Amino acid sequence: MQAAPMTAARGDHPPAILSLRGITKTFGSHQALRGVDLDIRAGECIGLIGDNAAGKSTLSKVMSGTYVPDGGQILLDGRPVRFSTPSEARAQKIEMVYQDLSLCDHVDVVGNLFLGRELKRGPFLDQPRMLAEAEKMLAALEIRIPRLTAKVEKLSGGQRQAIAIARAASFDPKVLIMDEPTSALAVAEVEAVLALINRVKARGVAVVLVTHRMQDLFRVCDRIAVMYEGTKVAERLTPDTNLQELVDLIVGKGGH
Amino acid sequence: MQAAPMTAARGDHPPAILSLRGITKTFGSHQALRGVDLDIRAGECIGLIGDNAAGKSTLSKVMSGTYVPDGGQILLDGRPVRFSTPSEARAQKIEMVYQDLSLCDHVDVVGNLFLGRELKRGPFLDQPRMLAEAEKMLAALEIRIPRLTAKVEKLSGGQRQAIAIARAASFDPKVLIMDEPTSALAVAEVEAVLALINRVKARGVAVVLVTHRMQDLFRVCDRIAVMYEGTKVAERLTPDTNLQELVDLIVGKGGH
Amino acid sequence: QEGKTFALVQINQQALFFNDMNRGAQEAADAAGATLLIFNANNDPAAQNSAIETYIQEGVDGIAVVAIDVNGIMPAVQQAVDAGIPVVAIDATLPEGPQSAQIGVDNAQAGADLAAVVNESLAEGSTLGIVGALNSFIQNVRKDGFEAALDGAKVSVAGTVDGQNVQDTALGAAENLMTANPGLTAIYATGEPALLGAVAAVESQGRQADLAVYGWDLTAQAIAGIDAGYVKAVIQQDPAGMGAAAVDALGTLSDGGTVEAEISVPVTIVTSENVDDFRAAFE
Amino acid sequence: MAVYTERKAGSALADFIGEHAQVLSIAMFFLLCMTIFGLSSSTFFTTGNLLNVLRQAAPILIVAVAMTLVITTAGIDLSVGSQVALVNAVCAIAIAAGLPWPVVVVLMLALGAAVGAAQGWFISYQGIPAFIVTLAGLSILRGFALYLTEGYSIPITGVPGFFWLGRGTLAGFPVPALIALLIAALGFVVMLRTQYGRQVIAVGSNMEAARRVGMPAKRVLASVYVVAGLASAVAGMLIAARLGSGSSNAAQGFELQVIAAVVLGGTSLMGGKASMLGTVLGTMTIAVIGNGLILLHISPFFTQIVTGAIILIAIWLNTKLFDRGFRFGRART
Amino acid sequence: MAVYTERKAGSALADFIGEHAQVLSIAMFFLLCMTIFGLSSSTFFTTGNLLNVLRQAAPILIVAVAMTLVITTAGIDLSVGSQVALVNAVCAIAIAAGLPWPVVVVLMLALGAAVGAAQGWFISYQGIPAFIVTLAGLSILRGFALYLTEGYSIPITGVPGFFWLGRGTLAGFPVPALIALLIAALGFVVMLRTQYGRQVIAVGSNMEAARRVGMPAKRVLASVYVVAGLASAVAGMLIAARLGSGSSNAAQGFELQVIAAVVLGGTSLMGGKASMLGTVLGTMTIAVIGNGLILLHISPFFTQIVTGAIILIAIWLNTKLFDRGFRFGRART
Ligand SMILES: Nc1ncnc2c1ncn2[C@@H]1O[C@H](COP(=O)(O)OP(=O)(O)OP(=O)(O)O)[C@@H](O)[C@H]1O
Ligand SMILES: Nc1ncnc2c1ncn2[C@@H]1O[C@H](COP(=O)(O)OP(=O)(O)OP(=O)(O)O)[C@@H](O)[C@H]1O
Ligand SMILES: [Mg+2]
Ligand SMILES: [Mg+2]
Repeated sequence: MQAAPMTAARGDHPPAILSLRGITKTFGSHQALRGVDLDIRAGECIGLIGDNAAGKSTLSKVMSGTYVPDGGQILLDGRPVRFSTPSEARAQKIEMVYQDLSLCDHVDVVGNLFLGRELKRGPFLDQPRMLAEAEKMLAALEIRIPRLTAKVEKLSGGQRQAIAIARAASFDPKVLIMDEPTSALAVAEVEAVLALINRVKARGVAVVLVTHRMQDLFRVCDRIAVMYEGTKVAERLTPDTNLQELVDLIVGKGGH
Repeated sequence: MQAAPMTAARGDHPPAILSLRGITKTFGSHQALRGVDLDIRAGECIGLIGDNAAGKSTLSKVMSGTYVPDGGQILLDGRPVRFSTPSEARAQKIEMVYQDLSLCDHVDVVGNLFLGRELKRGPFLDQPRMLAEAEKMLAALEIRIPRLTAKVEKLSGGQRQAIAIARAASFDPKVLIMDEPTSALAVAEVEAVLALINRVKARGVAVVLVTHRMQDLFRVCDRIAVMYEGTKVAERLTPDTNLQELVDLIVGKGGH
Repeated sequence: QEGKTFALVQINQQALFFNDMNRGAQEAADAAGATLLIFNANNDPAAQNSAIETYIQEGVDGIAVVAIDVNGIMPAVQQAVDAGIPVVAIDATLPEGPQSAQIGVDNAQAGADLAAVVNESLAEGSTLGIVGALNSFIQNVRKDGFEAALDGAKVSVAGTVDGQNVQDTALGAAENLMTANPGLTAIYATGEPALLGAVAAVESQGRQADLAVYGWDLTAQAIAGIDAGYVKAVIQQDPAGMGAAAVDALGTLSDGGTVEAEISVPVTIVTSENVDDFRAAFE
Repeated sequence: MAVYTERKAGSALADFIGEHAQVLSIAMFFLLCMTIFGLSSSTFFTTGNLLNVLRQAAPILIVAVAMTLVITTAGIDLSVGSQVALVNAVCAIAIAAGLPWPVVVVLMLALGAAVGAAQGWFISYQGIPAFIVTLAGLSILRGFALYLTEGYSIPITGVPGFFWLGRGTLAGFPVPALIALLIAALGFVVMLRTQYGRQVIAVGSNMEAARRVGMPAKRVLASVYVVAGLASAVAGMLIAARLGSGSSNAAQGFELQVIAAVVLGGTSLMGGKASMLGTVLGTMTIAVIGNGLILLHISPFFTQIVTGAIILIAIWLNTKLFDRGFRFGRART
Repeated sequence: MAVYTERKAGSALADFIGEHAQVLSIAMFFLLCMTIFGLSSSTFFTTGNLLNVLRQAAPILIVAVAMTLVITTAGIDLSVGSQVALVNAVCAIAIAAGLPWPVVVVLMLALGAAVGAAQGWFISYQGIPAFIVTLAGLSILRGFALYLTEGYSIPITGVPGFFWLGRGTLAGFPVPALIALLIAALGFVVMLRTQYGRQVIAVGSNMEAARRVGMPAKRVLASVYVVAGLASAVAGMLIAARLGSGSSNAAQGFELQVIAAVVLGGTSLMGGKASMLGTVLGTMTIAVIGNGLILLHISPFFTQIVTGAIILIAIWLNTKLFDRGFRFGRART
């Protein structure tokens, strides 16, 4: 089950596309992030793991511009940037699959796939072309959706998740952030997503994968960062670590 | 990783608590269930697996009274019953963890745990007692929630899921239906849920576990039912099957 | 009256009638060197009582009220009088009570007077439709007084529609009244918005030739209708006169004097003959 | 290498302020209004005037308490003004017909409950949006009142016991205000301390979840309209007792005042979030503004503008003062 | 042993009916009303009467089209009636002041847009609930109209071009009705076929998701109130042109009629679900009912009751006829 990831050779660091430095974020009186550093490199997949409520989702949302951090710096290709809305991050080709999926329930499958990036002919929406493209987008994920003009509110949990993944992956991202993208997917679909990650990595995309499925990490990730209570407590190259060490790191038994 | 489930010996069937016979359910023009038979036995955990949109959630909701099936019969201890609301099923001690969690975002953690079963002193809510009990309920799941009077809308995905599980498991159910209960949980919490399942099984509770995490099945389930496009295509005793067979059954390569 | 403060509790300010009354009262107060406070209840009866109670606390020297609910205003009137503040009523006729004077028009009588004009001018077998405002007590009195005095043998009432004291609602209602009764020969409008609506309906349906319009309260449009010939007669009240009379009465009362219990401010029935006297006010 | 540290526990004060931000800010705004009016008018702080304000606010407060329940279920009741008018008219007719007033009181409560139950049935069991049902109710019920009174006002005479309800005092305190405060206190306890209150919140927060945990969700949803009907009946009778008459014209625009008071108090129109204390403060703020503007001798042409603007400003401050409220307000700085 | 079969493909007709159930049922109800009125009154189907209904419905229809956008974003605009009154009054004042009427038309459109933009700013950028902002707007804007006109109704004279807009005909068809239908057609296309329409639906369905996919969510949310302001301006001018006067009294209760029409047409108050065709049918149903009841010589004391009851019944049928609508309606049989 443990296929070798298409990993960059050890020590051979491509430059970081996106760097986080000392990111902090507080909700009310609760410190969700307490100063996190992280580098995301082109053609590399970094796994982000940690206990529940460790702050993984919050960190991913900071990267995608959904949250504006309270403190710290974000560097894009070495230049400091400040995303005040997700659309600014999206303009830099940073795409994200949200843990809550962020679909519009009342819009149909095609519409959700092209949400915010509708194809147009003149002033009008180009429905036939979007429909045709949508089929291609979903084909890669092995998901079966009988009718692409059905509203997504009627779909099953896994189908909805597949749509969110297809949406983020299809528009040629430079950074692809996936927050527990496979949590509701069946076995074959999970395989398809892992294959997709390996494919986009090969194209030079930087991937951030938040997941609780440890076995998946070893199949696609090059590095793994472990979060604990709002801080990053460890970072490992995949070949240098093993399942047990990661589990220990997550629950706080990993200090040397 | 593959601990032996506390399984009833093969062939030794305890009587079914809940039996489904020929259940059908259609949404609009879409056949979600096309005649499903299933037996759920005391002290046994049955795994329900299948591709996305196979109808697992729909079937579980039929068992818990959330959906009224269009056709077919439900037998409780051999007597036909008809649940027209979830409260009727709950009165029969059938509890469910929903895939969408079904929490009230604006109510605090304690309130959600006791939702529909508030403890009272005279005409008033007994807040202190509920708070004390709530801590016990959550302790079993190893989940860290700093403040039990915080609104659940502010919690992370895994914390929310843990609350839903604690709510269903804590009121002495006879049948416990769990629809992908571990999808958002971290490793330690998953272990805790699996341990919980084995504990309640030992107490004679019938458990239905819907999951996409194949490895979990072998640790808690006694039997595994496979769904495909709204039908049950196979049922296996856990000792008689293996991962590969199940995966094949799910994707439709399992026909003899 | 120098330095005195009087309050005028008004129904609303959406009709010229009330605003003219306010203006007349204001001018009278200015002339007397008194302060006038005006409260607009926006059609809510309880708000009128609240305002009077507040003015009692403030210790004003006199209160004039145009009641929405003639019975419902009485407790507040009683309170004011108990507190030694004289009260006069304008327009809407209050029941027997401690108020010092009733100023205004006898709406039922004026309605009947107009009905007499209608009886005279319409031919045998005419049908008449009414554009009313059923939520207005005063206008209901005008309608009932009119209907009672109408010569039933000569003129039949085809129906009443509710313009709700809003001119565009009245317009739609009047149009519908006209299409519902193709043989309609006359319209009676019980107030300013109703008359405006009726006039506009006649204009937009081009029925100037075969419809006669009667109503209350002049406006520029109504005068144009009189000039055009299809508006036959309009009751014009003197709201400014009412307001002034009220302030004068309050002045006298607060000085310890007495006034007539009924202070009548006459109405004029405006027709093409005397319309010129009123033209200037609506230029 | 890995350094494990735990998060600091959140400050209890910050949590408290965060959770009660709306109530705190409307309380501050209320005090601000009081101060301004008190400074600008010598009459404002007289006992007579303050008791007046309380008496005048009573009907709004009573209905606002019930409306808080309705809005907490993510519903709305636009028909309360018409319900008040109907009860007001019917009550006067019944007393004029010679029925003893205590009987009339009971009958009116029954009428209010019945009207509320009918609306609740359509909303809850038939699944028609509350906005529409009560909009139709607004038209139908005032239509009935109009029909019964034929547009005239009906005097009530010779029932001192009944009048006492609307005008009397108890130990120097106006009776209607006492009734209103009693009802508000009851509402506060029900909302925060009873199972029914919890059910109302749950239904408003996630109706399907409430149903799934076995709550009688539809019954609860219908019940809040019955409560609104009862409250409207009480308010209608208090107004009748105060004015000594019944009329279909009563309580014009009442529903909007009530809803404004509730929302001003911090109850969310999206449901699930109630604040009874906020409702009381919101109502009193609106009542004080109405009273204060009269005392300040604002031109009547301006009162509508000023009242609207003050409400808008108050709510604006609500959202700014403690930086809450908007759906993704937190996401921005 | 395991037998694999695929599900049958869903019936396209059933899917179509399921998705357009509301429009179909309001269409049926509309035809039903037409039939009943046609049978009971010989006047109803006369050309004169039908054109009448169309002309009267025009202002409501125009604003209802805009309101459909607003409600689709899960918002509401209670101030449209006051906006109409303000434009109505200002327009008459401007023409009376001697401005050429085409200039006035442009100015009024700008006024409507500005008012809408102000409200949209509070709602979208300040995060105050639409209900409250527009409730304040309702009070403030009518207050302004009142202040400007001082209660006078201001006559408009000598602008035949302007009057033509409200009273004229084109090829026998009333001009206001033509304008309204044009706007409705535009609304239909915008909603279903343009990116803006898609953005409006997305914002109403899940505002945070719309923001996350990079849509200018706040701008879109604010824009629908600008559209409502523009539509109100057009309606206000049509009413002025028809009445030949402007007054602060215009369009009382207009907002509730408009909202009723939109909801009757199947647009959901929860947002995300729009039906322009339904809005047209809903508006025409309400207009036809108003006209028909007068033709049937129903006592005016009953019209409010009957109108409310018919609307309630129509919506009730909507939810029953094709078994849709309620949040967990599908869950029950
Ligand atoms: N309320 C509904 N309305 C319409 N269709 C529905 C509804 N609920 C489920 N469906 C359809 O029924 C089918 C089965 O859905 P279900 O949620 O039971 O799948 P599932 O097996 O739980 O899938 P997953 O593993 O993705 O959760 C899907 O095709 C879905 O689109
Ligand atoms: N919008 C918010 N308001 C208040 N608190 C929040 C908010 N979002 C997150 N938090 C808090 O921040 C902490 C981190 O949450 P986050 O969602 O980032 O966790 P996570 O690592 O993604 O967990 P999970 O694995 O369960 O998804 C949690 O304690 C949560 O309660
Ligand atoms: Mg997370
Ligand atoms: Mg499922």
